[in-house]
Amino acid sequence: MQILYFGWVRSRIGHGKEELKLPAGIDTVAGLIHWLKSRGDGYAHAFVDSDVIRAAVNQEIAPHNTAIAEGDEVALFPPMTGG
Amino acid sequence: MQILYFGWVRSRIGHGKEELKLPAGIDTVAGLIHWLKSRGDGYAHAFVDSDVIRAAVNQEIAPHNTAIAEGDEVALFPPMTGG
Amino acid sequence: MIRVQGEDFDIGVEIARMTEGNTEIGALASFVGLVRDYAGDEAITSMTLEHYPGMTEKQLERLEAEARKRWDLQDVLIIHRYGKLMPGDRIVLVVTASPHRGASLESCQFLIDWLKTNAPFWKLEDMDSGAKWVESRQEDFVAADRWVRVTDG
Amino acid sequence: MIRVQGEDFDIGVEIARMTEGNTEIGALASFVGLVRDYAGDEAITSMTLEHYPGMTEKQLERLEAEARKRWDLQDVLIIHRYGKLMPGDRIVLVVTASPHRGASLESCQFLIDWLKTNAPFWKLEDMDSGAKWVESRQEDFVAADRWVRVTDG
Repeated sequence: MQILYFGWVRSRIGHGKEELKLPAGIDTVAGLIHWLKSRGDGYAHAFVDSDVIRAAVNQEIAPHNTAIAEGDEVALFPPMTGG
Repeated sequence: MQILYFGWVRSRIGHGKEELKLPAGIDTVAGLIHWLKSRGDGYAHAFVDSDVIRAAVNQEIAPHNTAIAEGDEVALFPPMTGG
Repeated sequence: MIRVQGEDFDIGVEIARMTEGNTEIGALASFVGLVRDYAGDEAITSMTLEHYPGMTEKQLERLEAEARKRWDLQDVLIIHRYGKLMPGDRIVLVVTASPHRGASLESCQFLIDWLKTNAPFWKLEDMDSGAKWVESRQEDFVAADRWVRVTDG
Repeated sequence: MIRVQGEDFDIGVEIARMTEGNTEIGALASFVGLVRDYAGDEAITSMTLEHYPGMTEKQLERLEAEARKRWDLQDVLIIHRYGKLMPGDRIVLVVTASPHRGASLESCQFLIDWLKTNAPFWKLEDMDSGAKWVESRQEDFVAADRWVRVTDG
């Protein structure tokens, strides 16, 4: 599964993209975020307040209860500041 | 007194500007319009519905009861269509 | 700044002039009015804009001052053309600059709404069937009235 | 049309391109967002816009389609830049063309309000004290929410 990070989520984690094998039992955006938290200090810092984290699954805005599966492109980022 | 006409007021009267000596007893915009009506068919046509006529006295929008005097510049015109 | 002129204007140049050397501007709203090719069912061959020289400038200056009073604006530009124009020609340009997008867009709307009913211009449309003065529209007065404040005067 | 690009744009050229050969357009509203030189009390030396290639284009296309559905528009242009920009640089351009001024101004406001909270861009401001991510503002969500229709979905 390809995971992308943007904004301060990316800068806290230290990289903007990674290829991950989804662990058994992780099948939603919320589950993914919870699992990522345990992967190190950068991750823990990025997702310390998971409520503010926005997600996109296959480039579509997706709430945290959205189902995810191998092959999906998941992006995690702070609220957008376009315009 | 200088009188200016614009829009269809001007085209009905046939000219856009004239120098007039204000007759005795005419001391408001409404009085001027009423008097002008009697000056010929073009004037009568221009001021047939005097309610829609807008006026400016010395280049300031002025209601029909505005006082006028010799030396004033009075303009009479249809509603503006700027922009 | 206000300009009443027969010549066309270049929006890019005007906007660049406004923002060059002023890096405090965050938002720039603009409006361009153009001569449309049809009035109802009939094709327009040209449009002639008559105006009241002297009063036009006064009204536009007053309008700019009012916008600056109501909103936090760094710059205002109003250009209004007169004379004979062809379909597709630009008639009017309004540009407002502000630190904030809300102020720039709202004041731009205010200015164009007020120009419609308070700038001493009259439009004559030339068509195959003859020339016809454009009539003021009730909805333009309604749009302008939105901006009249109860506290005015 | 939407464009996501690193390069600057010329508003005059873009608007001329839109109106050339379309004499049905009566009203053109546009909005330009620029990099301001200050964030609060601190001077900004540059701003870097990060975005989500692929998703950005999708979101902007969806936004354009939504505006065309809601208003009578003859043309829509959204240009959004990314990369490193300096104070005074243009960030975003929105242009809407319509037969009517109300539709052009309102849709322009809609587009810029939605871009703020729905276009996957993130802004990093460089200052003497270090780089800082621009935080989303509550008022931007409120502005975008104005356009959410009860009938949506």
